[in-house]
Amino acid sequence: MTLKVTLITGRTINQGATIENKTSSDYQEATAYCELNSKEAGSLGKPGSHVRVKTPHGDVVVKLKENNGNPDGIAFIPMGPWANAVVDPDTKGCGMPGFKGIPAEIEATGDRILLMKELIARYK
Amino acid sequence: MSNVITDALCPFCGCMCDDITVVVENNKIIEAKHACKIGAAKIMGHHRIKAPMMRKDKNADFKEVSYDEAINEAARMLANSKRPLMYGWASVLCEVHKKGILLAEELGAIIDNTATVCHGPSTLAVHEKGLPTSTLGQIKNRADVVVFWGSNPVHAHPRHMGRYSVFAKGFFSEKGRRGRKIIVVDVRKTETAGMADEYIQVQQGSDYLVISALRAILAGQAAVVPDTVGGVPKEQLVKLVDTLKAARFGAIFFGMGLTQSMSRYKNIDNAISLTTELNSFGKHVIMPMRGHYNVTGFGQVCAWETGYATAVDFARGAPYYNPGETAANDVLTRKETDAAMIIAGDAGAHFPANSVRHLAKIPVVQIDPYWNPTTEVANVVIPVAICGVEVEGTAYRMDGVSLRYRKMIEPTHPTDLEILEKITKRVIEIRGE
Amino acid sequence: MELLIKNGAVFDPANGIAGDKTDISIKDGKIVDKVSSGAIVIDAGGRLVMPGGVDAHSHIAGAKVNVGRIMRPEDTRAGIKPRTKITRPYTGYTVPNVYAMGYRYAQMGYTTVFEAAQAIMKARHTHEELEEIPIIDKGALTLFGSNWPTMDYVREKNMDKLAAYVAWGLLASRGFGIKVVNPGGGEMWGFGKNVTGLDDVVPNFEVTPRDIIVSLMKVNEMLGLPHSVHLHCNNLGKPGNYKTTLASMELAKQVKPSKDRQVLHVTHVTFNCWGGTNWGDFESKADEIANYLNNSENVTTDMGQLIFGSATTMTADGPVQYANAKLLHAKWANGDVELEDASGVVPIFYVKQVSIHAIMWAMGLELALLTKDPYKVLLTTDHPNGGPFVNYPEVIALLMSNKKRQEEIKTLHEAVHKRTKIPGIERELGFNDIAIMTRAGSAKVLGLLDTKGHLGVGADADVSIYDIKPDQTDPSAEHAKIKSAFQSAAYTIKGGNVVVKDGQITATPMGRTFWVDASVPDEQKEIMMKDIRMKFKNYYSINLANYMVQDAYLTHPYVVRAGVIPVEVS
Amino acid sequence: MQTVAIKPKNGIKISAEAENISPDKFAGKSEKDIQSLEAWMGNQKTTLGELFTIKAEGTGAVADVKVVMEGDFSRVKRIGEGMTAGLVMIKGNVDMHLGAKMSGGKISVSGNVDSWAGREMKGGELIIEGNAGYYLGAGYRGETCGMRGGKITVLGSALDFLGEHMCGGEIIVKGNAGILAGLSNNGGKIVIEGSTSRPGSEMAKGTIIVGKVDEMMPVFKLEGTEAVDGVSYRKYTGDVIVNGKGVLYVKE
Repeated sequence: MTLKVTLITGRTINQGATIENKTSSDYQEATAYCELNSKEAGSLGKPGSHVRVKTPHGDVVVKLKENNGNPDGIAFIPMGPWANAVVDPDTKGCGMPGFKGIPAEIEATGDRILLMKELIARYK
Repeated sequence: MSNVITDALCPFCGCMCDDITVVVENNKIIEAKHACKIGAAKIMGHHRIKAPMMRKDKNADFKEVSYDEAINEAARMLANSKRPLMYGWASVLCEVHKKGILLAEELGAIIDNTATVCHGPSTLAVHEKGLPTSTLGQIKNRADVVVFWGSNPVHAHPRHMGRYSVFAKGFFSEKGRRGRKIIVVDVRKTETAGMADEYIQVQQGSDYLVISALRAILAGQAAVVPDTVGGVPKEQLVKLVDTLKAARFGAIFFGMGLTQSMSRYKNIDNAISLTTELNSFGKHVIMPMRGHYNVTGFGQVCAWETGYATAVDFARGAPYYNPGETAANDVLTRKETDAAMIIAGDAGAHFPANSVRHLAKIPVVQIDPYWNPTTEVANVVIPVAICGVEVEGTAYRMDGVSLRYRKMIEPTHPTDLEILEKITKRVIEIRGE
Repeated sequence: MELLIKNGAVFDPANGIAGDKTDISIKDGKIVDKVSSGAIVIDAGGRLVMPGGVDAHSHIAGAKVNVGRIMRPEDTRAGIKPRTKITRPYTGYTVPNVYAMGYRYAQMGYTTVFEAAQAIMKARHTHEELEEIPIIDKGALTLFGSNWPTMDYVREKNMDKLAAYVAWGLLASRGFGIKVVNPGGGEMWGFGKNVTGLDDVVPNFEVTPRDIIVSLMKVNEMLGLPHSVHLHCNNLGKPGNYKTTLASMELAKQVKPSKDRQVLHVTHVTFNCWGGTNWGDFESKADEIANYLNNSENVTTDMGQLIFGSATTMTADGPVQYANAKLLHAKWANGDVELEDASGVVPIFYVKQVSIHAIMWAMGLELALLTKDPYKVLLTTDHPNGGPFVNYPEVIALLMSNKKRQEEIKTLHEAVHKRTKIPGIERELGFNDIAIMTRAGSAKVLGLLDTKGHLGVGADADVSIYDIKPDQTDPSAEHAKIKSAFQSAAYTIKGGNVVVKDGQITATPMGRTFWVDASVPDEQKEIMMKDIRMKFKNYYSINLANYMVQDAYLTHPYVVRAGVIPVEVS
Repeated sequence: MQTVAIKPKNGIKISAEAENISPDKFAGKSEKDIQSLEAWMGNQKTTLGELFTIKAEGTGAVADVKVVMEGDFSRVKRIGEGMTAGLVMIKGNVDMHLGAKMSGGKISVSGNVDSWAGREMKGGELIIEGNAGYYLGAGYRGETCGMRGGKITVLGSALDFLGEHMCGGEIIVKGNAGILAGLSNNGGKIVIEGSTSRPGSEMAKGTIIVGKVDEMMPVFKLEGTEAVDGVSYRKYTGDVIVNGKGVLYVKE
């Protein structure tokens, strides 16, 4: 099934603690995931399973996580290269791309999560 | 040999905690007392890029080269550029910013800092409405109502609440947390929201409407406000206005929840007006929760040197400023940039894929201590010492208070300052040829 | 290097020279008796020669100036000039960048400028900017009027501790003197309140503005500081405030000066010589202030002249800025500093046809023209509050030409006739008066007359030459020529270097930063520091170890020594 | 009468700044003089002649100058900046700041224009047959006034912040507009025939007429219905926060 959500991206403490160590698996662990509340996450799979997040600007595979602070229809990915694979590049006349409030679709996938290097290699 | 440095400053976030005790043994930091998880991770350090590296083909592996070789190539790439971009500057000291701006002038470059994807919109709002604010100590000593709007200090500024805003005790606030009402406004219930006295959940993207509704209620015009605004019931808004009006000293801290959502800087513009209007009742201040420790410092240096806080275009020899036109992602999205220097900021990780795709197509120089996604799209990589740990100098806290960082250990790499000076010298030579 | 300026019509009031053809010899950055035949000769050709200009009150650096820049990109774009081989880019009009700040002062023949207010906690920022202002010598006055230690010691009537705190605060901020802004009001603004007069009691600290002003004047003289207390009066920006100003000036009688200068400098009088009770009956009482000055010897002032057009108001007087922003519906920046003071920044546009603005325009001029002794009224615009400093030549021309004033008055709101005395004032100042108001007087008020503001042997070789032949010019009639000559010096010589020629920057040497190192007995300091340590432990948001401005921020310091001396207090 | 025909020479990738493309700058100048007028491309100083093929015929006062541009100008900024009279006709798309600060004359564009078209416009007319970007007829950062006079017509749609800080003049959009149209309107007239969202925030004076509002600002007082040119509109006044006297009409 495909879940339609509004995607936001942002800081977390683990993202911060690994930010100067972006080649590490800790960084991937800290940033390559998508949070939904347990009800919505449950409709896609078990926590830890993989999901594909698709927006008009790209798609990315990340790990599914539960966070019941999220209301229905809100998905959260920590800021970083995985999140930025799908954010809105339009700076809206003021220099700031759309890192929050992006309409997105999420579905379960068997695909693996790309390593940071592989993710960036897609842009070359 | 062991050495203890007290009152050291943490070079991670805009809190710039200045009470860190660092224990050094044989030029290695073995302990960072009082630091939070994020700060300690930065201070304690980890894998560094060992030596300068270069490659022509971005799909090829890097080859280690000498600093002189890397500097020459960096200078050549930048000097040949018609539309160079110099981006980053968040995790270096003000002394480096000055050298960067001078090089931008020499090159006719655009210089922009990480605020462009962080609190850049806050600056745009300041152009519109000013900024009623104060130093953090005012809040610690006086605040009885504190609002976190679209900001999550538990994660992003872990010691903010303890040192300045929530638990801190002061002259007029001897009860600390017990004497303060904490309100969190956000689109999801964050850990910070979990600690608040009141949590107000706003529908994503509706902050602007909610702030306007609060202002209307404050102006005695509650009658025009609909029953629900941005997902918030009117009663809750009226109650919030009552709480704010009754405050002796109120403080609003805002974060990316406002700067990055729909309406962008207009959310902050509106929140600043709300703060100004609240000053008819009690004392109220508002402050952006600045991310990197010295992102504020770049804005300060850039403002006193160029008149503009960031996103300055030197193409025509005189500063020109217009985010939406001259900010990093504007020129990358338009594919105008034909060479880039990324320094002390990670465009590869923190810019939208669309911008990184363009960086992957043009010559890129990276100056940074660490291997990160920008390295993956770079042609020349110049590793440097870590400012604030291995290099002393100035930074500006989120409230604009400047402090001097101590050197904790001896650097193993040249400093950003030295590298920029050498690139500048070389650029002048090339241009003169 | 040696330099000889020949055939100048020299105005050097401190040395009694008023237009005489006098040669000026310069060696190693100083004025000397004579130079060798190898000296470079500048032939002034009968043109006007003065000591380099000295500005005792201008907002050129620090937190609030930068807030002004950040909130006003529309101002930054107003003064753009691209970089050249010698100069960095100029930007801004009311809030220029650091480079334009130095270049434009030098281009007007000014060589020394003092920033009028810095909070200790933000002094590092002030010095970062001062370090980047090219050419001119500079310094900064430090705010003491609402600091918690100040108020504690005033309440305790402990002048020894207060003196120790001031001395330490000057060291911490590398400041030059005591600035007092709306004393007590800065603390009260912490909760959005203000004092309304000299005798209001500041809650929790139980002191009055009167106590604060008098105590700081006492310790200023105890410490023998070069400058006096520099006061921005209470009630600034409120109709009727001239009474508060006069009452504050009265306080100067309670303290005897330790040096040959005033004990109180009351600044930017344009903003505090206001009569009336509201905006409807608003009128000028500059004549009352001038009258007071004519009958007293221990108070000096500066004009804070209003200039029509764009200005940016910036002051540590937080409450007045909030009131301004509300009145003008303008953007408002506020920047309170914990335990120390307040501040605010608000843009304004002064309009000739607005009665209040027209009356304010008259106030500065009335003050300067009705006060007999030009040593008592310095020429300032309280840059950029009354208007940017680049308009000093306009002010000079207005002071020297009644014709120009009358022409201007015709274009102003009619209130200028009824609510000011300016239309009937015929006095026209001469070059000597101007040299006092912009050089000798400023240097004397600052306590720097040994090296600044004159051209006698031993003075710093700061000289300006203007393209006017005083004996062939009638400033009254040729006011446009006067203005244009003062806008663009034929030569500015700073520390013996030619930095401006024909109005263009020719060199950008780094100037020095003046600060005062005042000593107090160690035991006195140690007792005071116990209190300070408590303040940091409990109230400041930073540690004491990170508070004081380090040497790194003054690469070209000039230290003036002072210290506790016996002082007679009546 | 003086006619100047301009075509781009090569594909321009890095934006050129060509504020010298203006009847005021061309009037009375020879073809050669026009070709040698300054232009910039990135940090390179160049001339109009280097960037464009320019043919000029005749001579005349500013009001008699007709500039005819054909081709892709989507990377050419500041065309017609500050012009006071004359005519600029563009067949193609243009970049940012078209007709900024213009006080007279007329510019017409057959294609799309990027952001800040008609920025701080004081008079004259701007006709855009395609779409407009952000900040149409708005101000510069920090200024209190955007457009003060003149008329802008967009046959297509416009993006966010249309007419921000407008102090006078008129903007007509036949299609839709982005969010916050007429923000801080202080006396201008804005007509959006299609839809917009959050119009009229902080509006103190002026009029905004819209076909459809996706999201209303919670700061307007409904005054009833009123017919404008025979069409029935809901009439609102506000923004109540600033005690605004602005009028917002929304089609029923």
